[in-house]
This record gives sequence, C-alpha cells and structure tokens, in this order.
Amino acid sequence: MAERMGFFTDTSVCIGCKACEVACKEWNQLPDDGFVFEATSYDNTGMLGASTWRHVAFIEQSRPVQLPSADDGAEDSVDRWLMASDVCKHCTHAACLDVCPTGALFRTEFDTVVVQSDICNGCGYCVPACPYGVIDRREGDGRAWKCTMCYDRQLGGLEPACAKACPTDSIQFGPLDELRERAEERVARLRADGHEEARLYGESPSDGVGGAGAFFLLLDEPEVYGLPPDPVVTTRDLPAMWRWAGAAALSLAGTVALAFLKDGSLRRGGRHHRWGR
Amino acid sequence: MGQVKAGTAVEGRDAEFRSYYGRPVIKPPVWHEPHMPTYLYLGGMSGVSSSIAVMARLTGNPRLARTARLAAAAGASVGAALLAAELGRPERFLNMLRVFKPTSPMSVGSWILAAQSGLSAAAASADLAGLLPAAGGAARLGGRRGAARLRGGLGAALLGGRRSAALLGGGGDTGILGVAEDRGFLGVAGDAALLATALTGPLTATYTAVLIADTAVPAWHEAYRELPFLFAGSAMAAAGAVAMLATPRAQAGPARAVAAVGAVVETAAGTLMERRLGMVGRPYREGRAGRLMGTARMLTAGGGLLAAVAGRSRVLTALSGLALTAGSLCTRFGVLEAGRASAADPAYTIVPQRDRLDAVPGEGLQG
Amino acid sequence: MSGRVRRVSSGRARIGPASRGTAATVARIPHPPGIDPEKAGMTRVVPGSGWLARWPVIRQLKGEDPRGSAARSARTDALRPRTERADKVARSVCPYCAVGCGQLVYVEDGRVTQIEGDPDSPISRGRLCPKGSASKQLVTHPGRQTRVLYRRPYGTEWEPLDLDTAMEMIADRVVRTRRETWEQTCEGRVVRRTMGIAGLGGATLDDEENYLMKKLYTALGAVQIENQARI
Amino acid sequence: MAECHPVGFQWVMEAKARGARVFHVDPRFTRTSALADRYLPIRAGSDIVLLGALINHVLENGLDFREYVLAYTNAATIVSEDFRDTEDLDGLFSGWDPDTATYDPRSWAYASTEEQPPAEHVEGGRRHAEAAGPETYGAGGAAAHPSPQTDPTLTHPRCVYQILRRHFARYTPELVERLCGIPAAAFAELAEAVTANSGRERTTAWVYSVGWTQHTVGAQYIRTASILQLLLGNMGRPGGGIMALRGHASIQGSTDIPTLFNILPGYLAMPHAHRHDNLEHYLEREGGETGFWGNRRSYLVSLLKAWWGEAATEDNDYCFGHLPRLTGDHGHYTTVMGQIDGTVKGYFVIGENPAVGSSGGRAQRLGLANLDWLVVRDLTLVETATFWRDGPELETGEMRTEDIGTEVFFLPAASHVEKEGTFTNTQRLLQWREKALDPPGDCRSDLWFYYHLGKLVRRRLSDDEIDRPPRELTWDYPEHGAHREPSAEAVLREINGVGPDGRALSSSTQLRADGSTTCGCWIYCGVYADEVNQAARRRPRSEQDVVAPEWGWAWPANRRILYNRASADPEGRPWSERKAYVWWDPERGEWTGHDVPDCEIGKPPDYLPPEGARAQDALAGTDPFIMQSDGKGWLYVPSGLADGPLPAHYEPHESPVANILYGQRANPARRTYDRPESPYNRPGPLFPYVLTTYRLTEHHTAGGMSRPLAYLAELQPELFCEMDPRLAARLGLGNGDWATIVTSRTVVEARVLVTGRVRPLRVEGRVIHQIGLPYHWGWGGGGLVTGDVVNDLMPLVLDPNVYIQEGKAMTCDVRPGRRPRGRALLDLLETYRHG
Repeated sequence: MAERMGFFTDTSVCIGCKACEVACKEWNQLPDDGFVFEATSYDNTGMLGASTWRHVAFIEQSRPVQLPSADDGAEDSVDRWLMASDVCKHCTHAACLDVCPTGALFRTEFDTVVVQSDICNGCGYCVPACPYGVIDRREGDGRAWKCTMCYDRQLGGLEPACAKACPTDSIQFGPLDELRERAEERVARLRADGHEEARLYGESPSDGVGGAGAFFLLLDEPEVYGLPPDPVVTTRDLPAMWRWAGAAALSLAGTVALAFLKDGSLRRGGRHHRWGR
Repeated sequence: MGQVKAGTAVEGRDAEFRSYYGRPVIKPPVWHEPHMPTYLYLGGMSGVSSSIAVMARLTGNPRLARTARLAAAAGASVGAALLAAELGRPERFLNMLRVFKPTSPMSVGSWILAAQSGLSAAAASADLAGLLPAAGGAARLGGRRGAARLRGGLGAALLGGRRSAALLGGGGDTGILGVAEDRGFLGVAGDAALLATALTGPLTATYTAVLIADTAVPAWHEAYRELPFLFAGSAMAAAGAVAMLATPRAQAGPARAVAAVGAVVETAAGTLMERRLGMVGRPYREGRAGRLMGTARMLTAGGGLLAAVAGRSRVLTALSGLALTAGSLCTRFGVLEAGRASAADPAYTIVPQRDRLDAVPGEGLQG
Repeated sequence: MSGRVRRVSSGRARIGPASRGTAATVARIPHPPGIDPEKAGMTRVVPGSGWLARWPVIRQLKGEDPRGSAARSARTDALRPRTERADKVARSVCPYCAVGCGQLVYVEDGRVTQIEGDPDSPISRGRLCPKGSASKQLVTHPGRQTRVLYRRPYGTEWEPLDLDTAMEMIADRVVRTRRETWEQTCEGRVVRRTMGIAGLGGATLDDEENYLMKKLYTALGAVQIENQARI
Repeated sequence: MAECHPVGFQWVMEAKARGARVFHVDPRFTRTSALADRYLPIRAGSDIVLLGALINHVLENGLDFREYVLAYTNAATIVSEDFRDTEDLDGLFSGWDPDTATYDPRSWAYASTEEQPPAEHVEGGRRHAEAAGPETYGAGGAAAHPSPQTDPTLTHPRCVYQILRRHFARYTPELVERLCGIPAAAFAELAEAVTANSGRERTTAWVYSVGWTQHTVGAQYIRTASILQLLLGNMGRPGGGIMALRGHASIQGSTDIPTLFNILPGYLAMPHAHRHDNLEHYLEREGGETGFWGNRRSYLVSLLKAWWGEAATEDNDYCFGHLPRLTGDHGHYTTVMGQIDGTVKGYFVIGENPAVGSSGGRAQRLGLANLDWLVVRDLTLVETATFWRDGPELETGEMRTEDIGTEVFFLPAASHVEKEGTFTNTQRLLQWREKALDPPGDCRSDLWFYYHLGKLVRRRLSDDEIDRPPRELTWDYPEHGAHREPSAEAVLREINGVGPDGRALSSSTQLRADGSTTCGCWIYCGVYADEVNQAARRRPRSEQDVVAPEWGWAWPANRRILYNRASADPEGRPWSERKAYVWWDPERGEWTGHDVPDCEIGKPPDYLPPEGARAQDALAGTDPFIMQSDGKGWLYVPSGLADGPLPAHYEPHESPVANILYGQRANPARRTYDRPESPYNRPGPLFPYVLTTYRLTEHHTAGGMSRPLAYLAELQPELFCEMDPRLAARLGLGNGDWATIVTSRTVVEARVLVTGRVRPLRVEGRVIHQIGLPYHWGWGGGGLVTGDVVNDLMPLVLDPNVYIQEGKAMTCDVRPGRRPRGRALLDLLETYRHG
C-alpha cells in the first residue's frame, strides 16, 4: 500500500470558477448534466452526481452591513459569498464500498475508493448508502459513478485533474497526513486573522466515517454547504442490524414452528387445527 | 414555492435548520417501483413459505407443504428476476456472486437469495416431479419417513444459534441419507433442499430489512431495530395469506396461524418503530408513504383478525388472504416511499445530526 | 512503501516525462519511474489463472481482500493515464482570455486526447480556468464546422462549396469591389483607398495573422480594418 | 479579476496570503469581491469621482511621493496662461467649439519658452479633434517641449501640481458618497490603505478591465488612475502600475500589430489625408523629436521596407505613398453605418461575431444585410454568418431572408492547437504555440487564408497605378505541408526585422532610417534575435527567478515591467531594498537588476542632454518615461487627448442622475450617431434603472467559444438578470422568473436572479437600482444554449479618444414577464421611443 492520498479543499480561497468541474469532466469524459437554470446563485450544477464529480456550491450571505448611504437595501445586501468545491470524501470507512455487493467499488493502493465501471452492475445500493449523497447511478448508462480521485492519473504519478486546474489552489492534493498538517496551520492562521468561523470538516479520524480522504476548510456550518453536519457510515451499525435481523429471523422461524406445534400437528396428517375451526 | 436561500435558516420539520437551497443532502434510493417493493414482498413471502413448507413437511401436511414449496420457489425466482431487472446492467447479474462481502447486506442477501431460490426451486421441482404418476407413491412414502428423521434436526434448530444451524445441516444430511434407499433420488434431493431452506427462508425474509436499513436514509437506518420485525411480520402475513389462499382450508390451519401472528408482529413492530423514530419517523405518517402505511395497517390488522376466523369459510379465507397480501404489499411500498421521502427532505438528515452535535459539545467538528 | 508511487507532496504534482522536451514523440513508458507495478499491487498473477481462478470469490478464499485487491478487475490492473499514450505533446497557450496560461496538448492517433495546464509556465503554474479546462472540447466538439458553406444572394439555404472555389470567388470579389470603389482622392486630398472593403477581426488571432491581414489590407487600400480590441 | 481572469487571480491570492490588502470596487458583488478584503459597491459610470477623490486626498494631505513626483512627472511644469479648467467653465475646458463639438487643444499647452512657440505641432479645430482621436498619435504621445518651464517648489499657480489641486478640490469623500454611493467611511479606509501602501517601501497596484474602458470617458478613467499612481510613485516599480486585464488571448497583439484602422504596427499612426502629404510631412507632424519616438523615421522606413522591399527606395519615400490615407473616424461603428449606407460592399469577419458581440446589434445586422458579400471565418456557425436565416429581425418582420442580397461565405477556421504562431498576452508577453495537429476538413488558419488570398488577388492585378501597392508587396513566405501552410516563423522573423547583413535584428535600436533595415513591427524587434524564436522559449519557472525572463518574450526588448527606470531613485539607487528592481551600477557603468532596464543601459543617472539633442539623447539620465518627448509621466496632458488635459467626472450618456459637479452633464466630446439605427434613451422616468453588462467565468465574450461547449454551457445555461431584492419585490418578480429589459434600442428577456449582491445605492438622495446582465448569449451560433442578445440593448455612443462604446453604464426599464414576440416587440419599443 502506498501512502494515503487525499484532497484538502480550502474553501476560504475558492473563487467559484468551476475549473474543477470542467477539468474533471474533460479528463473523465463525463456527459453533461443538462442545461437548466437553477436560480440558486451561480450554481446551476446543484449537487454531486453520476456525471458531476466536483460541484461548486455558492452561498450568498448577509450580515449586518453598516452602509449609511445604502440603508434602503442594506439588510438585503450580500457581503459574504461562500464558494466551495465539493467532492467524494473517500471515507476511511466508506459506506458505498462496504455495501457494494460486486466488488466494483474497491479500495486502491492510495487508500481511495473507486468504482470499477467494468464490474458495476448498477444495483444502486451504494447510492443511498453514502451519507454525503455523492455517488449516483447514471440514467441511460445504468452504472454508479463518482470521483476516482483520478486513479488513472495517480497511477501515472499525476495529480487529479481538478487539483491541477484549480487556479487558487483551493483544491490541494497530496499525502493526507501532510494535508492535515497544512490544514491545521491554515485554520490557525485564519482564526488568528479574525475568522473565528473557520473550521475543518472531515479531517478527524474520529468522526463518523473515520475521517475523510477529502476534507474541507469551511467558513460556516457544513449543512450550509449541503454537507451533513455529523455523517456516520451506515455500516457502523451493521452488526447490530444483523443481530436484530437474526433475532427477527429466529422469531419468525420459531413462530412458524410454533404455529405448527401449537396446532398439535406433529402427528401425521394433522387433522385438528386449532386455528382452523 | 419560493426559493430557499442557501445557508439561511429554514423552518424545518421540527426545528429550524440550515440547508443548501433546501436540497437533499443524501441521494434518494434509485430503486424503482414496483420492482423493489414487490421483491421485498416476494422475498418475504418466499422465505416464510419455505419455513411453512419445512414445518408442513415435518408435520406431515403435504398439501400445505406443496403450496408453500411452490410459493417459496415462485417468490424467490420471480423476486430474483425483479432484482435483476432492477439492475442498471442486468446482464451483469452474476457479478453479485463475484465476491462475498459480510459488510454488504446485498452481497450477503445475494448469496442467501441465490441459495433460497435454488433450493426452493429444487424443493418445488422435486415435489412437482413427485406428482408424476411413476414417482408419486415413492415420494409420498419417502416424505413420511423422511419427516420422522428430520425431527431430530429440527429440535436442534429450535435451540437457536449458529451452532444449531450447523447441526441442522448435519441432521438433514443424515436424514436424507437415511431415506435414500426407500425413495427416489429426486425426492430426497428435494427434501434436502427444502430442509436447507429452513435456514435460508427466514434469512430471505428478514435480510431485506438490513438491506434498506444499512443506508444513510434516515427513515430506514434509524429504524434498523424494528424493521426486521416489521418485515418478518409482513412476510409471515404474506406467506400465511398465500398458503391459506392456495391450500384447502382443512390443511391451512398453521398458515392462518402464521398469517395472524405475522399481522400482529407487523402491526406491533410498525407502531413501535414510528413511535421510537420520532421526527425521523414522520415520513411513515405523511404523504404518499403515510397513506400506504396507513392502508397497510388497516389491511394487515383486518386481514389478521379475519385470519383467526378464516378457517370457517372460503369467503373469509379469501378476504383475509387478499387483505393480508395487499397489506404486506402496501407495507413494502410504504417503507420504500418513506425512505425516498426522508432522503428528499434535508431536514431528516440535518436536524438529527445537528441535534447530536449540539447535545455533545466538543464532539464532531472542531470549531 | 513510499517511493513506489510518486509522492505529490506540494499539492502540485510533478508532471511525467511528457511535459518535458519539445513537441516530440514521447516514448511510451509502460510505467512511470518509481512504480513497481507488482509491488504496488497493480497486477496480480493468480496461480493457475484461468477464468475461475480469477473469480474474486476464489481469490478471496485464497486470502485476498475482497474490498481491495481481490475485487480488482483486469481492466483496473491495466489502468494508466491516457496522456501516457500520446504520440505528441504540443506546448500551447490558452485561446480564451489574455492571461496567457500555458497548455499542454496531447495528441494520439491524430486526435487531441487531452489539454491541460503546463506546470512549467511562470504565468499559470499549470492551472487553468473552466474555459481553459474546456479547451479540448473547443477543439473536438461535434458542433464545430469543418466544411465551407455558401449562401448565394437572396438564397434561403446554405450550399456546400469547394474550398478552392471559395477562395477564387472571394479573390474575384475583392479585386472587383476594390476597383469599383477605389478612391484616389477625397475632399481634394490624395487618399488612394477603398471604402468598399472592410474587415473585423477577433482578438484570438495570432500576431503573425494580424500582421499579414494588416499588410494585405493596407496594400489593397482598405482602411476600415478593425478588431475586437476596439470593442 | 476572479470572474474573468481566474488563473491570473492566483497571484492576487498569493499576494493576499503574504499580507496584501485587496479592495474591490464594482457595481456588483462578484466572485472577486468575495475574496477581497473590502468590497466597495459603486454606481456604474462614476469611477472618476472615486479616483479623483483619492487624488484630492493625496494632494490635500501632502501624501504624494514628492521626490518621485518632482523627478519623474510633469508636476512642476508651468501650463499656458490661456488654459481654463472645468472648474472655471462649468465642465468644459478652454478651447471648446460648440459648433463642431470638439476641443481646440492649443490653450492646454505648456507655457511657452522664449525659444519655442507653444505647442508647435498642434493644429486646431475639428480636424485636430478627429486627429487627437484614435487615428493619430497611436500611442506615440504628442509632442511637448523637452524642457519646459518648471517650478520645482510646486507653488506656481499655473504649475501642473497646483492645477491638479484646484481641479480635484471638489472631489471629496462627500461627493463620492453622493455620486458613487460609497460611504465616507469606506472611502476613508480605501484612501488610507492606498496611500499607506505607497512610497519607498511599498507599492500599490490597480487592476482594471473593460469596466473602465467601455465608457464615454474610458480613456480618462485610465488617466485618472495614472495620475494617482504617478503621484504615489507607483509606476515603473515592482508591485505597482496599472494593469489592464485584457479579455482575449491576443487582444494585446491585435493592438501592437493592429488590425485597427488608425495605426500601423508598433503604434505608428496611419497617415491622414489632411495632415500628411508625404513622409517628411508625416514624420514632422507625428509627435516630437525627443524621446524614443524621435526615432520614428527608422521605425516607419523599416516597416515600409518590410512591406515593399526593393520597391521602397529613398527616392519614392520608401513607398509611403502606397499607404492609404485616413480622413476621419473609420472605426468599427462608423463602418457599420457605411454598410447601412451602402458604401461598404464587402466585409471580412474573422473570428469575431459582431451580430452578437458588438453594441447595438440591430445596426450590425442591418449593415450585414446590406452588403454585397460577407466572408465569415470561425470555428462554428456564429450568428454573424447566419443572421440571414435566423436573425431576430426575421422574427419581428423587419427582414425577410428572400430580401437579403448578401452573399455569404463561411470558411471554417483552424483552432489554436492546429496552427502555430504567437499570442501576446495582457502583459505584452509573446508566447509561441506549437502546432499539435493538422486542422480537420476545410479548416485552415487565418494565416493560410490571408496568404493564399493575397496570392490569388495578386494574380488578378493589372499594370494599373492603383495596383502597384499590392503588386509590389513582399509576399513570399515558405510553404509547408499538404495544405501549403505559410510559415508563421518566417512571418515572425519579418516582424522582427532583418539587418543589412541579412540576419535577424536583436533590438529596435539597430533600426535605421536609410532603408538598410526592415522591421514589420519595431516594438517586436528582438523577438527573433540571433535567428532564434525567442517567443518559443519555455525555460521552466522552477529554473529561473520570479521575473522569468526566459519564458516567452515581452516587448519591448523582453522588459517585464515598463518604465522600470522609475524603480530606482534619480541617482539610480533602488528606492528601497524591498522594492529593488533595476539600478545603476557605478562600477560597471551600466544599469542592471532583475529585469531588462527600461533605459539606455549605459546612460548614467547624471546624464544631461546637450542642447538640440534628438530622440533618446534628449532625455536626461533621470527620465524614466522614455517614450514621452520630455521623459516625464504626465499628470497633465498638454496635447493628445480629445476631451481635455485632465479627467473630469461626466455622467454616462444615459444616466438617471444629473451631474452635480458641472453644468456639463456628459462628456461633451463623446461620439454619438444621429441616426435612426442609433436611438438613445431620453432622460426621465421612462428608463429609471442603471444597466451594466459583464462577463461570467463560465463563458467567453459573445459565447462563440463557450456556448457550443457542453461543459461550459451547462454551468451557465441561460441569460439572467441580476437585481436586488427590493427592486424585484417592487416589480413583483421572484427568483427564477422572467423579466423583460427595455432600452430604446431593443427589448430582451432574461431569467431573474434576485440577489443581494446587487445593491441599491443612494445617489444624490435617491435610491438607484442597478441591474446586471451578462452578455454571452445569442440565438444560435451552434450554441447548446441560447438567449437574447444583451449587446442589442446598448447605445452607440463612444469615447472620443479611442472610439470604444459605452457598454458598462446605461439606463433601462425592467418589466415583469417575457418579452413580446414578433411585431408586438416593435410596438412596445415604439412606446418607449416616443411614448
């Protein structure tokens, strides 16, 4: 296993240019997502999906603005425009990978999570399993798709297309440990500069997915960006689920058996049916 | 409806919460109607039918055993076909057996279903073959003898646990070997297969609860305790209904019992689930899912009550069986729809997570 | 294990050999230096590798990780960046805005297979905006016109036209219009020009192209020669 | 900048990370604002007020970099006593002629010295105003006395410094608040930051794009910034300057080697029929004898030799007579009027889409429809090629396909990877592109097209006198490949120039006026030095310093920062260690540093020009602005501008507010067209809102290179109109609804994007709502997405210096709902034009 590679997306320097979205599509030869005006700031992509592996969110925010001359609209005035490029988190404990029945999803030597398009049979199970709503099945194609962190490029020693294109280095690619250190420094710097709201998202190995391979520096609560505030890999509860299901299965078997036993019909032919009168 | 601004607080289901233009955080399940819910129904029905068949075989109720064998086989094979059709790439259905992944309920389920459909088909084929004039007598004879031999194993099975399940297999083998001489190979193999479904049947009926609970869909995941019982109850009701509909009333007593108990279990589990889930359980009570679940509740309760008295008349049997079947189907459609609705509304994802974070300061995000 | 996969530690990967050198043929390198494919877990030779032996469940039973190596397909094992197959890499410049970002244009079998930033550029450091990142689509998109079209006066439809014929026809019209509209004098002063021919150029023209345009137009006496730079 | 030059913006982010403060001034809160430290909303069209107030702040508080100002600018120069300021004449400068609506600039000149009459080369009247416009001077600058009267104490009432003080005295923070809508506190913060960050140790840079140029006072916007930067000592120094962010890959190159009517390559003026009878006459009148423009004879003769080769001799003025003559404005919009009037018969449109991309698209299309023939070369079928079958005038019934007589040739073009050649980027950097592959089908480079067209035309020439210029033209370039592509390198070498020895020249200082050298563009001389394509250099950035001199080639002489002599003090020492860039090395007796010094390398700082010196010899060792005839940065422009020696705030041609500074409302010298194709919005309540237009990151200009691309089109699929929530509420519009935007030119519809990023501003006590429209859409053009043409809304009104249209500030009305179709659209328009 090589070193674990990851993305650190520093949204505090994102300019919302969407180069990541396009560079990703060019490299991975993804289809377009349709041409729909969403009227959600400058975001006409909406969310990550089968054909969108990078998605730039745009959030217009108003804070109290003291503009004496503009008092006739100050309360509506946007003075903060958050932009953030979302991507597959390549979780340490990846639900999509856990639940994939075919092995199409697998963990690479870079500790990333990748779908093998020649294997995926489009069962769709990974889709609702992902706590971030990343992976999706492509209409017409039938298979599930998501960010591969440009696995093929990494195999050639290249960085992923989005990180390479990113004009302001908002998307950084590298060994995860290095990125985490860099991110800590960045947060400290931002806070020192008065940005108390700066925080990391997904970098902690103790979170519900065991830490993300792609983590973020955010300037507001995660849900503002469309991210779940406290995601948990669904398979964390899987042993319990099996126990409950096992209990149910046994109860079922027992109940059925009981239905026959109580019927007193261990005798051959069973003529007297207690429930049958 | 007006545009929801990004990042601004929105009046949510139970609390104010912030979201990204009201967009869902997670993806809704891609599974289609009627494929998936119908499969859930058929799988449950097949699984419990297998149990009924085994018990009927053991207790010497061949008529009921036959019905149940056939129902189990039909349910499993049609269900498997529906699942294949549900795939984005149906021609790659076999990839389901490419690996065995305990972390994937669908992988586990695929192996279970493969076993269940194969075994139940074998059991049913053997039984049907026994109807042929030449094999008939032998099969019937073998059936009786075999039943006696099987009791040992069954007892072990009732003790519960994995070890006894293994014992059951062993017991089965001996049983089959034991009767090998005095009945046709077909019959023996069929019985062996049937016996094996004593294991795969209940699993088939309940693994689907894990299948949907093991997702990020709040209404499913949070319900992982009750869902297996809900599904088990629903499956019992469904299988009992089919069995009593297709079996002469005189032999259908256990089926009616199974159906009635199933209805009780289903109703109880459903009620418990919705109560415990609280806000996340709302999708089960609202909208299309709510209507489906409500209808299911009525049909199941009615069908269950009728099942208790259905032995008295053909009409009652028919009413009860149909109500239970419809109820079970409604439950499956309702659960699917509730999952979809809970995935589509970011409140169900965000509010509980936010509450969790707020309840434990210092946990989760730093900052 | 470090060293087998090239570390990309700065957040900016060092690009492979393709970026160096001029637009010359790039050697086809099966694996980049530093990666031992076997040890990096990229290929797995299963003993007695028939179809069945490669069936992942079998590999799983032999102890491979069903969520990792056992699950890999042959296609996955063979995966490489397609830029490694390029016959040629041209060093180019983005055609959109005037920042002048460096681009590397990868060509394989006479087709552009990728355009991405040139990390050597002191201007762009390998980065591209969405338009620059879409450059390959600019060159290869299906809506691009590759044939001459002709609309005759008062015509209602396009007609096909041979390129050479079109050039001859255009030359005829230039010469004719120039003669017909020639102005030797204007307001009593010598002007030696034609006001009958005008030109408007975009600002994505090469300097050399602008030069020939200006030279030819001026020699023909056309003065209404304008450019996006005015707009 | 983040919106339209995202990759360039990385350096702003880099600077910010290193402590730079970033202010963003824009009518809208854009992606740039989002990353800036401070965002200042401004009413479109009021920038001179803001910049003027900054100048006033500097002057009144004595914050100018006095040593720099004294040594390097014309602050001390005494101006003619005939000069009258806008303060004296209520918005007009002296010399205004109301009959011709032009200025006679004679009174703007420097005070005369005894030996020399004032403004010797300046003519008066209308011709001059035309001439002062784009068709003369190029960028050569007007003549001014090399050593005029000065007052180094800066106290003389007629010295430039005092004139500036008086001129800008009323540009106060209060005025900024009243006219721009920028609160005084925000202004104070900006003023403090700009001045505190200027001086010996620090520099401030300004960055602009067409938000400054597309105004009737566009050139004066840049002038205002220049004055501020000169006063603060921010020109010619690292981290300083005024950066024009240009919007097209080689728009700088298209200006240097112009396909522009008024200039020849290297900013030499096109000859004018009424000013230039012959070469001598031309050289005499086109600027001063001093400074580097004093060598213009060498530049022009070398150009003529490059073009007409052996035919160009001293006896025939080097074929100067072959050059056609101008008689006035022959710019883009005037050409369109010529098309409508039928004087323009044939039109080449090369990689351009005026039917969508130019102002007042309806006039453009009327012009196209009245041509005899039209050649369009592009990658896709742009609207200019297809107007006859699907233009908006067909929908309204104003045109019918069957009635349009224009013969149209569409020739597909080669893309940037299918040909080789140079782009000149926004920093004057020439970068050679290698060819990746051959173009498909009939696609050819424009080089191919013009070369072969030239050959075909020359084959058709007669022995007539009028055919001499094309007949004698040098037109032999090596051809290669199956398509017989001419060699772009050979063309570049011709541009570079060749010496008497037949070798490529390495510097423009080698150019001779005796016909022994050739040079197609003197400022590009050196790009092929040593017979090496210097623009193709690609030494990786990791292997050189931050100046990266071995990546491409920057004109002139591979200098990366112009006028960098000013980065050192008059004695030639860096102003500070921090800001050291080039400096005089007394031991070696030459200039040295990180960049190519922008002065004669061996000229010591203490050099004083002898009496009667010419060209560069007339510049002192302390003069950094070597293209100016006096070597000084001009705070005050004694000649060369059509609309005054100083910037004054004028309202846009169409503005909802009066000009409270002067009785003169708009720029008096602005160019308007009094024609039915060019109607203007009448002032008043009919058009209550301010409209500004702009680009989005996801698209490119009129969309020809972005709308057909799925990956870009999906990101911004529809034309939208940004408006503030208050206006939206007043109009009953919700986010995502349709709105109709009306000017007297046309009516367009757009989806509504309600956003607090657009702020209503309180201007002159009134709340002014601004709306914004990106202009990337058209009805066709091979686009995957379509939309109405925003540029159709714009008025045909131009800056008088450069004839660029006012596209950034105009008035409009907004109506809820979609626009009417067909005839009803014209009816609605009528109500706005006359109702």
